[in-house]
Amino acid sequence: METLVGIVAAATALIGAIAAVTHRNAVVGVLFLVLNLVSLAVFYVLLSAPFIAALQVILYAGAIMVLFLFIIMLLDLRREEERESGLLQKVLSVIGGGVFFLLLWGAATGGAAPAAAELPEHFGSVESIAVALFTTYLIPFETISVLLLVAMVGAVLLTRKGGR
Amino acid sequence: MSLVWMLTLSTALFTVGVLGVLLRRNAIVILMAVEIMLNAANLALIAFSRHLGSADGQILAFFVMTVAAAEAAVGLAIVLAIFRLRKSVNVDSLNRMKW
Amino acid sequence: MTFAAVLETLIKIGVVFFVALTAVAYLTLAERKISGWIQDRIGPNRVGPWGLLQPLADGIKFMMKEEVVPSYAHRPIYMAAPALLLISALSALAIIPFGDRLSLGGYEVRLAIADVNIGILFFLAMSSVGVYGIVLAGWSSNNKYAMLGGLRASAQMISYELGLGLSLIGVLMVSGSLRLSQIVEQQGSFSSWNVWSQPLGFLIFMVSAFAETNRLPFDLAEAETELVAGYHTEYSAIKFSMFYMAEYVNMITASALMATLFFGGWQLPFPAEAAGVEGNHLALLQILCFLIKTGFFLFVFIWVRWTLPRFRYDQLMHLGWKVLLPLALLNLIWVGIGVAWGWF
Amino acid sequence: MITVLRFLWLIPLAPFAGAAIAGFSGRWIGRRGVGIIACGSVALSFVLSVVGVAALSGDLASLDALPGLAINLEARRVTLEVAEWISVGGPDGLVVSWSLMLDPLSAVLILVITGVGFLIHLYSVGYMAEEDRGYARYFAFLNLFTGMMLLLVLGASLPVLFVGWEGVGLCSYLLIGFYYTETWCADAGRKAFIVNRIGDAGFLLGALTLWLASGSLDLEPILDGVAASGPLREVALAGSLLLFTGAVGKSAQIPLSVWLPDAMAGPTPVSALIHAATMVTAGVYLVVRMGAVFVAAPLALAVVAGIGAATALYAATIACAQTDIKKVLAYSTISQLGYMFLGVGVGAFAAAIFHLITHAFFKAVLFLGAGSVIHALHGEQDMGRMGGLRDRMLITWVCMLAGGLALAGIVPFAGFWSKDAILWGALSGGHTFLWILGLAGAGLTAFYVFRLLFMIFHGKPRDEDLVRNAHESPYIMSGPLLVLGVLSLIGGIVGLPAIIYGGDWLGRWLDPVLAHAPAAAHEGVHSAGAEIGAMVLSLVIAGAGFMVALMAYVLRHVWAERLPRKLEPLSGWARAKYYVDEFYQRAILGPYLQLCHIFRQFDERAVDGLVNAVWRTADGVGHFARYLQTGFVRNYALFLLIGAALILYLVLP
Repeated sequence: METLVGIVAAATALIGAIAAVTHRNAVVGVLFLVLNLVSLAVFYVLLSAPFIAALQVILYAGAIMVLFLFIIMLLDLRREEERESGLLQKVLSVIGGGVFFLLLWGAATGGAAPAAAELPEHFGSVESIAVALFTTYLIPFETISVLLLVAMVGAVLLTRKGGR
Repeated sequence: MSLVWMLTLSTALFTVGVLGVLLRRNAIVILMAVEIMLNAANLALIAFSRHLGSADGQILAFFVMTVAAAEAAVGLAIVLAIFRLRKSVNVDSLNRMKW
Repeated sequence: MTFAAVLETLIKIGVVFFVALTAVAYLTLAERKISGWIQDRIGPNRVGPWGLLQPLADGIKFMMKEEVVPSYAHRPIYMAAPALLLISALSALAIIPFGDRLSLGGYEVRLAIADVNIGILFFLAMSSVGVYGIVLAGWSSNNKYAMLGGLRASAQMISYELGLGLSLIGVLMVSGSLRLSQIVEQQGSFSSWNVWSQPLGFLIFMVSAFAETNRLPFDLAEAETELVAGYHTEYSAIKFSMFYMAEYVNMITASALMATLFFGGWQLPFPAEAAGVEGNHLALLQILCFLIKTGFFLFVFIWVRWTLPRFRYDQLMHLGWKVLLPLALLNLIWVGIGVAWGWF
Repeated sequence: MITVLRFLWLIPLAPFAGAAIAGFSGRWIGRRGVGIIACGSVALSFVLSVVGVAALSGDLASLDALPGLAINLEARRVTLEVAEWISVGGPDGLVVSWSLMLDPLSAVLILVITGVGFLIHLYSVGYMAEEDRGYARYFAFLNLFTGMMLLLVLGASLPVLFVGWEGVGLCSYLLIGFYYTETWCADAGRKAFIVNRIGDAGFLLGALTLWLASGSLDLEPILDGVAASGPLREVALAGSLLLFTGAVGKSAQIPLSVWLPDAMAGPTPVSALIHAATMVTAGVYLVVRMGAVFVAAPLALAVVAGIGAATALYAATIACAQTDIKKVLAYSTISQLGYMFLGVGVGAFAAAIFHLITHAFFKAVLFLGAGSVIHALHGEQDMGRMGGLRDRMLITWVCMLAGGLALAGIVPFAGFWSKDAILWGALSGGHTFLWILGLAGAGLTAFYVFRLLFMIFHGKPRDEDLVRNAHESPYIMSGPLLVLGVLSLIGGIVGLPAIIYGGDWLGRWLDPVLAHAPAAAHEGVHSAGAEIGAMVLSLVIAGAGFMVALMAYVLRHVWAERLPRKLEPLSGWARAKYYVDEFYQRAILGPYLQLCHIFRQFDERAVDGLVNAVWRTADGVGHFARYLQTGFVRNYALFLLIGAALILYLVLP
């Protein structure tokens, strides 16, 4: 059952990603990306990370992608015709991408993976993550909050109309 | 659902993202491709986390998501500013910063 | 997962959906009746006794109407949007525990479709996915009223999700769990209902819930007088009814959550021993109790709708960001102090 | 009463606080507030000083139990450690504290500084009243100066002393350049600062020399240690001469005297306080304070005496030829400081301090009187245009007359006793030649001071328009003048010599501090008759100076008209200040500028050439490399990808 779900999720994730970057209509692209994100969330549940999965849906699908959608709608890019890329760029990109995939895949799967470890109790639960977040990773966590603040101020400043 | 399969999927998604950045001209789509790459990395992190039985990977994924949110906010704000200036989000129209 | 577990879940889904959708149908009637009562008129009274068959008639009418798709609409998205909205609304119902457990011939049934350990996060996730339905409906209609309505609605929902989430954290701090059944159990006695310890949190949650469901006084998205009907201007027939169903399902979810998070859920307001019932009788009593609480909040929803005027959009945003958000933080500090000192 | 000494730190703190308040909030508390704060803080400091000195003169033995206080009964010295400052190298390393020391010497000086300082603050309120800008700034600097001077005098270790030393230098710079919009004022400030820095370098080196030898920067171990034979005694000559360099700079002695006349660019009360009464005497204070070190090196004492006597005479001759009222007083100050150094050099420490005190009184009154005149004449400083002001400015005239008589050394004014004590010290110490120089200087002093008075107050106005509207200054200015005038008259009472049945209170008060002063030399003259004779002689010489001035400027005797012409080229040189500034300009600044020019050439040709070569190379390379920069983001991304793939390939096992 889980394998079946995994295969379906993998397929949708891949299809969603490919469609997201290739579809001419950016809105549809965003929707496919959401599909991809939600399938990845399914993966996270399967990989005992329900908290991250919920975050994936709330944060990524619920906030970031809506922001994308907003911007696309705001700019009304539906009719934007996209000219073709240069041929050299295209060929080199595809070749480079292919080589890169092979190399990365080789790097990721080539070495002998360590044996799968036993999962501790409450693995991936909100409590365990929260404890690690507020002890071991406290400083990165606080830094991230500063980063978010800076990004927010930056975004507000960048998008302010007129007077600067 | 072995680690190898997860990493394969992650690599594939990452490559899709890379190709998206390389081949598309729409700045928003490029940002979306970047998000795909980040997600591919997240998938790898979570797969490893599960495989090694350590929560660190999940926490890193959490951080990646937060950074992605910040990146999207600023990135889209930049796209918006560019659009106001150029009436276009085509990144190839932004080639003024050369010699 | 055993076959029995799958079957049990499927049955629970069926029952909940049946009850929820029926409730939706009769909520429309209730809304019209109550509004009639508030406005000192009669309300629907022609179909069936006291208009009781009116929802049925409405349903049939919706199904028989002609489907109109605007010619410049983005067809696939136009079709998918209401479904997306309704699906996310209905999914959110899955985590609500409507009773403790029922014993059916020795087989224990937990009275919630999915009592997952990230229950509240699931609710938030579903409500954020719901935004898509509205945005896409507005966008794909290719109509400026619809578009504006969609943008308004989504901005509103995103804004109020913050206040909603923050007011929830107070509850989570007290219960120490995201699992709804645990939150309910923690409010075992009448005096330990969360509403007593954090009335401010409840108020914020309620106001935010009103905004989340796009109900008056926050129905800016479909403000008839200025936007015709907002994001569903172009929709007709069954797709139009799906929007309405989603709205009412969201109301049910929100009411049920208010009851669950702040008013002890299915817990009786007095010790069960006092009632002198146990076993399945007790379970049924608890379900009844839950339904009464939820029903009360549904009534409040309708009551408010017909009582308060609509906000202006800037007022709405002001309320969300500059009033509710700081208040929610205040509530958080209050709860934090309370938890640290061991008051609740 | 005696526990008051624990609050010694309040004495310098009060003016510091005043400076902070006046400086930072002068805009809000208004001119009146600034005046009250500034005068009040110094007055407070004065009262505290009086109480502190009274406590010091009491029974010190009971103080031992108090924390932070160290008592040296023998030297009547109370040391208070306020806070730790520097602590390096563990317990055996260098430890410097903010510690203050009150002993009879510093007691005398804090009384003078705060007393005269307060009077001058009060006077300034009137003098600066018409100043539009910088009123609060002026008083903040003045207060800061007072605090720094007190720190200098009270400092119980060389670094603390040095902080005060530099602090007064800074305030001097700030106040000389008070009218900083005038280029020449700003230049004068810089000149003062730079010349002082030359001396300060000597001070620092001297302090470090003493530290190397003694292992401590505190005054007490150095002064006690130098008496015994040891490393400290061996460096005594070098250390004392280096310290003396600092004193020469601060007290404007030859060869670093050039800054003081220029320093008159500041407001006149500043000249009175800083450049006459207090700061410039810091050099004398330093030498007296470190007297034990100087005594350990007789050659150093001889150098001090020689430079002092030379400066006294040299500056007096210049003063005779100046026409600017403040310039005359400035050279007079240099000359009188020379007398003080002469006194120190011949071992008459108490006499030097005595002269320091009386000089503070009469020079302050002369400067303030001059300020009053300048104020009345709306900024005119040229004596050549004055005259006949006596009737219009009676109080000023009387006060300046008292100050002038004191300066000229006419009995019984304060200056007579103190100058005579110094001259007697020289004679009795066997330094007959120096004594003759001093006597000659005394005659010149009498001449120029009466020349000054006559030119301002007597005869007919040389510039009617200027003098017509002159009027007496307000009471807030004439009040301090009167007080200081009275002090000039009776100030000598503290040090009346035993020979005329005086108490020599000052000498006895200072005795514990000056125990190390050398005994009178054998070959000197010691008889009481000789002392009386020397007094009479100096009085006669002063009288002669007075007569010359009287004939030249009041009676207008014929030969007096011819005298300057007969003395050419000496008088011309004196008028031109012996071309010292010009000499420095040519002999030091010229070669220095030449050297700078050479370095500049090196910088422009060699260093810049190298830098230019770098950018030219980079520019040339970039000219070709820029074709790689297409301006298309996705090209860059492609390069990035290729690079990443390469790295992956390289790191793959």
